[in-house]
Amino acid sequence: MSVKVTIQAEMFDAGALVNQFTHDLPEAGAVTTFTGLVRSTPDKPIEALILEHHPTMAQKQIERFAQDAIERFNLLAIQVVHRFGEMKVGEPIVQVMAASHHRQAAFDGANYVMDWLKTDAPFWKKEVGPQGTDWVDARETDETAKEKWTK
Amino acid sequence: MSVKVTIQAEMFDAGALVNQFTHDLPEAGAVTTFTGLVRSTPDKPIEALILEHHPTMAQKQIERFAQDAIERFNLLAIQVVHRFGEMKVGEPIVQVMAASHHRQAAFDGANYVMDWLKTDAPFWKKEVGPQGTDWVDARETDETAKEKWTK
Amino acid sequence: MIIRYFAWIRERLNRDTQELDLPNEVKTVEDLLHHLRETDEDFAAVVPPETTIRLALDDELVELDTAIGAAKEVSIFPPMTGG
Amino acid sequence: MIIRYFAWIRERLNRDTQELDLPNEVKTVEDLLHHLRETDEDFAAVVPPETTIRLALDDELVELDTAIGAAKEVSIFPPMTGG
Repeated sequence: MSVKVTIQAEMFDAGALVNQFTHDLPEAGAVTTFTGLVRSTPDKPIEALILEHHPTMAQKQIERFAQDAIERFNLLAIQVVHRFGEMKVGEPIVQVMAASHHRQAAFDGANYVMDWLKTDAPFWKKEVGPQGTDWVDARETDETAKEKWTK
Repeated sequence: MSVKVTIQAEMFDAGALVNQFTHDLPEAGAVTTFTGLVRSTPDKPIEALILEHHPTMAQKQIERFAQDAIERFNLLAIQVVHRFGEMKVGEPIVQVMAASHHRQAAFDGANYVMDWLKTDAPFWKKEVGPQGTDWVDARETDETAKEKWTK
Repeated sequence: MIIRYFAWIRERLNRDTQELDLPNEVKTVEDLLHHLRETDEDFAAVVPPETTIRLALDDELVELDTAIGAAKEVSIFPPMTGG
Repeated sequence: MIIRYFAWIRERLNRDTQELDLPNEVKTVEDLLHHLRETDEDFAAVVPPETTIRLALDDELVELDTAIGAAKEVSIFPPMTGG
């Protein structure tokens, strides 16, 4: 029933985190990992992303979503790493890992934390592209994504 | 839109697979990874798991679920590695990775493949415990888990 | 026709494959199960009619009433427990 | 009372924090926004009433009618776009 939340500027190794997380959980039958990455698409190419955040609030909010997920889905452990600062295309921004006895709880736990994190964790993205920098608008679908957990 | 399915006896490195999968997908904003592990619990301790499989059928069936998932959720790529033979507690059995532009598709893609794989991929688990070996019974909940995709 | 057995069915029958010439009246997968129970004491004992089994024709899962047609292999196994 | 600004609000105001003594009639977060718009031309220009913003009191997200009470910090920011 452990929760670990790290907010850092440093790059992280997505695969190494998965292996560390899994290593000490002999009762876990299922681990779900979500990795969010800086992406560039042909219709909207970007070079980098700059993430601003509210440090104390971000830590508290993410710990709360993670703890909620542990209780709601009866998880064995959850770990979240979220970066701030500047990151290049292809680099990871965020990783959420959830471990449980059975698979659906692990999927739901990671999905739940990501849905809340998207709208309620104090991070703001600014894209650095060929035309300069631009703050990313909040997506309506992120706000409605949370509704599936209130059914 | 790539699908890769590997069925192997060899141990795999869950984290290394995540990193390889992610490496060549610059348009992927989201990668969801599910890792299924051999677990031992205090109420039912086991030492190892032996997986029997139907090689040609397993390959075909998993490729089909993966292709279905790509089309259904508009994924960029999906990769599945499933082991057979004997494996120890804590070792990975199966890993499904789904990449997409947005997060929900990646979650749904991996979840969909796992739900079908559990009931329709020809693998059979045998537990090796202190009292000898025992074939694992199919779980009713695995059969009903698929129903969420027909809504 | 090649018949393949898996998991505890294979273990209890003590064989994994078998070759069989099917009589003409065996049209469906269900006919094949009847035929096996009638002609094979071991099969009748290990896989009585109430057993929950699943079947595949040439790597495709099929229902009991599926016609065997030109299929070269039938696989007989318990519900899957992979993943 | 410390006020913290984030993202494009911080950038356009060209400040990230500010200290302010609140008059007694400022009870809620909404009162504070009115007060800022009345006393601070820059704030009124950058964050007009129709702007979609979110607010936190001492690291907790709050609604417009939440009382400021004994909170030491108010954070003012656009909708979050993390993850």
